[in-house]
Amino acid sequence: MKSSRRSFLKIAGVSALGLGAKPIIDVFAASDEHGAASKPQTMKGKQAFIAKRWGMVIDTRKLTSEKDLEPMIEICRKIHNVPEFEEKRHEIKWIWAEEFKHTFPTQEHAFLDEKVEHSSFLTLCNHCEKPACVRACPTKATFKRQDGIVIMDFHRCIGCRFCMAACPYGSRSFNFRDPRPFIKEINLKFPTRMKGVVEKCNFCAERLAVGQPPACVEVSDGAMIYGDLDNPNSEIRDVLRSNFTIRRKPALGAGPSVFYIV
Amino acid sequence: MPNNQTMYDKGKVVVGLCIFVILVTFPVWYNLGKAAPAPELVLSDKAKAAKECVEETSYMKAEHMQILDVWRDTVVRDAKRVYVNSKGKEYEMSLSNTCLDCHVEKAQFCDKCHDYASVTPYCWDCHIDPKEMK
Amino acid sequence: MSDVPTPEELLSSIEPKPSATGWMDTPVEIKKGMYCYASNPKSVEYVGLPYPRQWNPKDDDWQLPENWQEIISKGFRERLDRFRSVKIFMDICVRCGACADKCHFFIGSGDPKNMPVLRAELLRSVYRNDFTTVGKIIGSIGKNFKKVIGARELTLDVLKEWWYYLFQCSECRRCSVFCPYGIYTAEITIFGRELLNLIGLNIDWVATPVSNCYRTGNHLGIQPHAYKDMMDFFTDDIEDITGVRVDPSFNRKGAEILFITPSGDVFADPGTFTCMGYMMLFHFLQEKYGFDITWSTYASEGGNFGFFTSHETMKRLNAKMYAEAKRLGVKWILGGECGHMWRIVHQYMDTMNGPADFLEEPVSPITGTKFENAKATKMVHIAEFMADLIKHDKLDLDPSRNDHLRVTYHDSCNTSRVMGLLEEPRYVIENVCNNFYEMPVNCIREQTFCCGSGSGLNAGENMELRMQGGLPRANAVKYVHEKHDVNMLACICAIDRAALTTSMEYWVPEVEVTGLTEMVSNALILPGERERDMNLRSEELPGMEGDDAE
Amino acid sequence: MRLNDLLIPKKTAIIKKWFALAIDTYPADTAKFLKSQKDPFANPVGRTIYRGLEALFDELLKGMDIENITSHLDPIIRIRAVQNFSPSRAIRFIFFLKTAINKSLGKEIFQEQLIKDWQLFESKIDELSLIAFNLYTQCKEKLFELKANEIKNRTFKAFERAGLVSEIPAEAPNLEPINHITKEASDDV
Amino acid sequence: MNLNYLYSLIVVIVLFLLAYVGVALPGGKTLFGVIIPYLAIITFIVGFCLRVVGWARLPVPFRIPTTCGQQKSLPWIKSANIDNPSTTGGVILRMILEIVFFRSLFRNTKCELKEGDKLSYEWEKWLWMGSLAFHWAFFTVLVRHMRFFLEPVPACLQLLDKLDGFLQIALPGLMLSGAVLLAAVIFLFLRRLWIPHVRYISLASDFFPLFLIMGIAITGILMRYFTKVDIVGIKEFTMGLVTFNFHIPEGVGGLFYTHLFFVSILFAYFPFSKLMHLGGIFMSPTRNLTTNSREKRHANPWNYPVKVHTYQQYEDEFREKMVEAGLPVEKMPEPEPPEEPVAPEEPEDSEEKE
Repeated sequence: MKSSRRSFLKIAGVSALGLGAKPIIDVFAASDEHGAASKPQTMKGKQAFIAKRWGMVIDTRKLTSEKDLEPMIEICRKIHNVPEFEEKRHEIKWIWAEEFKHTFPTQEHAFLDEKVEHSSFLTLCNHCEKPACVRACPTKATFKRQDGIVIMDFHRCIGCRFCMAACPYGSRSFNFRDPRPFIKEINLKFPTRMKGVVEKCNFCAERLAVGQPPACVEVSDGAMIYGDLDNPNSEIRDVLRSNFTIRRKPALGAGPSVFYIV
Repeated sequence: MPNNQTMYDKGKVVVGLCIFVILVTFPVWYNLGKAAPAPELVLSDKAKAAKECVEETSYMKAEHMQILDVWRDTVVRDAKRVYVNSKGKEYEMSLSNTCLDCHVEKAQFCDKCHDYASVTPYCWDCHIDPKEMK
Repeated sequence: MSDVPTPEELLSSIEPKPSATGWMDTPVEIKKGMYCYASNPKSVEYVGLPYPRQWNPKDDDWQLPENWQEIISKGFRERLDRFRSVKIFMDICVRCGACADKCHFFIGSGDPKNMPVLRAELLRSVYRNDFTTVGKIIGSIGKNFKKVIGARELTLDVLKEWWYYLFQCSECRRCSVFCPYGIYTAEITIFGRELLNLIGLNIDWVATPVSNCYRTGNHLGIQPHAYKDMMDFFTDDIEDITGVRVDPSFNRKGAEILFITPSGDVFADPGTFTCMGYMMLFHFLQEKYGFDITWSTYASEGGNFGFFTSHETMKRLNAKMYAEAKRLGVKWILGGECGHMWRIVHQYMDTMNGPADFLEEPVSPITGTKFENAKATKMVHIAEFMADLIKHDKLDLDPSRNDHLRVTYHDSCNTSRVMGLLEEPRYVIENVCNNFYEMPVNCIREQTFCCGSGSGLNAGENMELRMQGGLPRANAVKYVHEKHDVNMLACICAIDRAALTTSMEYWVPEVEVTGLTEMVSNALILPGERERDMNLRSEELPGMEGDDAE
Repeated sequence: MRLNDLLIPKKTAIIKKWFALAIDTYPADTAKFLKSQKDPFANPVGRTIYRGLEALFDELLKGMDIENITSHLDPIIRIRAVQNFSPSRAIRFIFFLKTAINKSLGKEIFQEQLIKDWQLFESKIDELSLIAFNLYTQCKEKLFELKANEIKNRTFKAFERAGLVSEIPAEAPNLEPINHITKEASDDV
Repeated sequence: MNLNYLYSLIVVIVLFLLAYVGVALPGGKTLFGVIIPYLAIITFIVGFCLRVVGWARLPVPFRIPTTCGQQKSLPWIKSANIDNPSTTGGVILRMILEIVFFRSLFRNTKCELKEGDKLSYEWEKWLWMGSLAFHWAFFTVLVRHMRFFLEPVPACLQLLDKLDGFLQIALPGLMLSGAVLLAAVIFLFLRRLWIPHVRYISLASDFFPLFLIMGIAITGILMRYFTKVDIVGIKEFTMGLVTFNFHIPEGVGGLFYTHLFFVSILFAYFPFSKLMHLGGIFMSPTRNLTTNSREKRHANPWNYPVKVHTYQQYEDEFREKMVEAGLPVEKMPEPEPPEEPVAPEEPEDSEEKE
């Protein structure tokens, strides 16, 4: 009785402030009377990898054939429960192989090395500095984390697909069908998505949080380097210093965080 | 003078009232002969051993959805994955990996009450119940 | 500066500002020009209605019978037991206010007690007090609580308020169209007036026509020979205008059809021109198709002022129609242009004085059309009848004779909201004249505004009230007059013809009022007629006057 | 600086105020309805008054065309004449224009160089009230005339036409007799 | 100034305190949780039926429907089958539209003269929309609450929940109906307060149900979104009520009992108040009758004979004059007995005057 009366008074106060206020968080934040000694807290795991701006370099010289790309694509598919649809238009892409002319359309010209022209390039979300998708999203389901990762909150996605229209790299896919039956082997540790939701590469945020590198980097056998772009002493900055790299569609000004050594 | 015993449009009125009474008392007929006690939760051994969830049981009963909601927001949006409860104990904020670790039987634990109260949270649209996948 | 009173303050020293008290605390003030004179005791006595006496609404003492409260209370109870409508309308109003601004008397007067919901509340408050459990319980707790639940005792002041406002309702039922439960304020007014009738609180403009109709068959008390004289005069007039002599028959046994129209058409301008119209139409049909119709001096009143005082009186007056049809042995009855006559014919006559099994199902002898919608009552509206004739091309019409008219049409409350007679008169008008303009849509058809003088309120002494009530209608007429130069307002109701004439004269003097049949007969080419240079009003027809010279 | 230069920019405010004051002569519960309902057919009283006041104000600014003034004032007075106001109350709204201007312009109009203008304007308002007085009387007369004539129009006129009410004819009865009482009488003769 | 709303507000506040404090007293939970709800529902059902039966016992002496469209007459004129229904089917449609969509309120239009004299019509929709939102939301909320009274919960209710909560915002998921109900009831209240002529006609008994429903909505919303209650415990309790197997839940606070008490009061108050319009609208003789009054005779059970002025009496009074005017009569006047020269004298007099 006592506690319910107290909570009622609190509620009365909250409701007086306006029912539209973010009540859930407020209640949670103020839930001290539930017999707790101190306020519960949340924090990052101790082993978590932390960076100011995550970035990636893909050394295309080491990934010469389509076959070379497969392990990365496969591992991503596996750990993120990416479904495989037969129909091309239903395809869900997190990391995938792309032709040169699609990867670097501005670099294409008639006299291109044939080898280059016909080889495949590994493409994924660029985790842009100024992501167009984030601006397009009406519900803030897509947002840029403090560490530079452009990530999706699938709970919030309403499937409007504005982000897909906004993304210049085609890094986003929409679930036209319920994906679950099309996942070969489900990874129980990672959620699937549902019909009507957009998805994309999350830079393996869940792995970084527990001190593991992105899965594709792990299996790339050194062809992919990741690290903090903001840290001049990082490995990735070393690689960028010592190699000529290009980015996809730089003229758009989105500022991709994925670099290619060609 | 109108007779007080007569009822005009008797058929229609009686049918209408019958429908009304049946609708209003529908729950009584629907549940007739059925007792509908609250479901009893079956706790897994691990849960029993743990004695307490991430917070007090009474709090969890009323607020588990709030906790889960905060968890998912904190994990996804703030990249924080560790929950320190009011007693200072740490947990990974994960439905699949923390909650279901103890409450292994979703059907026995979650669904029972949810079904009883006719609540259909959409957690399971994406998150996976390991039991279900077998 | 501040010591000097403002103009508004000065004004309130001459006359206080309208009070801002709740309606229950605002006592009724019986104002001149807003009420009709009390009934002449002789009229009340003649028809055997209760408590005939000389009284004056302006007096404090209304000379009520000593046990008037008991009489009303008993009457109230009786009627609650007899009319489901009344009981339900007392019980279920939620006071949503949808009706409030629909009443022409409220719109025109600004008196909040003229809102239909409040008019009904005047009675409902007493109902709550005397006839509901809650009211009785609350009342026994304390008088002050009564007001909270909207209940009050029936005091003399309340009674006066009833009388004042129940005779400021023309029973047009426009409010009922907008009420989500169809609450029919007219029914409540009828009911309230019945109660007042029980203690002799009638108005003269109702009581005297009632007794006249009862005795002579028409509301003015014109005796049969004078009735015939009037008709003879019309015959002469028609001959003057058309060169054709019509020959109406009266009280003729064995005729196929009996014609009944309101007596206003026979005795009051401009209804008389409509009456001439009927005579010419029937003559035309008789000459061309052998149409066989008779008028009656006994049932010479279609209108029924009894309706404005009690159901019983209405029945007593209405009984003549079937009785006469039976006596003359006609097949069916044709009804003229009238509003409340048709309300009664449509909704009450068969129930009260039927079944009319001595009549036949009406069939037009000319076109063979069966009027199935009048199968039981056996009475056909002249607009339906004429529309059918025109559709079958049975009338020889020259609409150009009405070219000087720019016509708009006023739907009478009764024919529109009781019968739904909307298209027939329009069809007729469009076939007899070339310039027809509708008023704005929220003023016509089922949303039509009342003339402001219905239900026995078209007396002379309450002219201000009538003008207030007539304002919304006149305002719409004024709009079409200014926009389309409309100069003629057509209608199919005798009270409209009388009341709108006055109302137009005050509000829109450029517009005259006509009946439908008058327009038809102006356009109708009678066999053997001479070139017409005059209309039925003996006014020269513009454009036709030159014909003589040629 | 002329008075009109002050009045014209404030026109809408003055008219609104004037209208509000005029409408406040109705019961409070109705006044709001009259003010807010914009439908000219559902609210002829409010709309007519508003449009009338607007036009009158324009006329006062321009000059005093009696004919125009009358035509704008007439619809308002016509309504107020049947609304059970005392004559003073029915017409008093005209003077509310002074209050409305005072309230909208305040001290500005008491500037010395405007005094003449203002005096002139006030006398225009007085003039207006006199016209209103005429119109009001005419309306009342009309009402009485209607009352008096109605019975005659609706019954006696018809009877008279039919010759059922015998009045001494002005002309010699050389016309054909038009009703049968006289007809019979003449037959007898 | 109409202060009726204050009385109602005070009553509702008193009721609130009564329940809130009452449940803390010994036996209070049984009283507010079991006894009062039972009494309320019994009062509601019995009272409602008695009221309707009471109405049904009253005759409908005349057929007086309001016609809002063209009648059925000549075959080539299109009649308005719904607004002027001459058939039972039409009446049923009319009633459905009236009851489900408030067609009469919908009819409200107003027009405005724009730019000189251009007429434009506007649909006056606020009352219609407000009341429609209110009634539908209330109905939905009521149906949704069936999940507490049915076990297993039928799939259709789950579907309704899904539809109602389709926005999937807030947690627990926001139910639109609840929010709409509260918004609409507040609108209806403010409307009564703000529109002067509606305020003028409003009684305390108009405000009372509004406040009561507001109280129900607010306590419900508080419980669902803010204070949280043990839903399973409550369902056990409510299921106990419908299976007559009472079970007072532990740890359920005063708010729940207040909610329940408000609902009980509303149910119990229902049959004695204007809320009976729920039943009355079905019985309204201006809406539920066919308009074919001239086609089919409607019988009045208490139709009684009245005194009429018969043709015989009429002819007896006016016979001479009728004969003289050439009107046919049933019985020719007997030759005047010579000792009674009164009647024929009159014409002689007039002849002499001539």
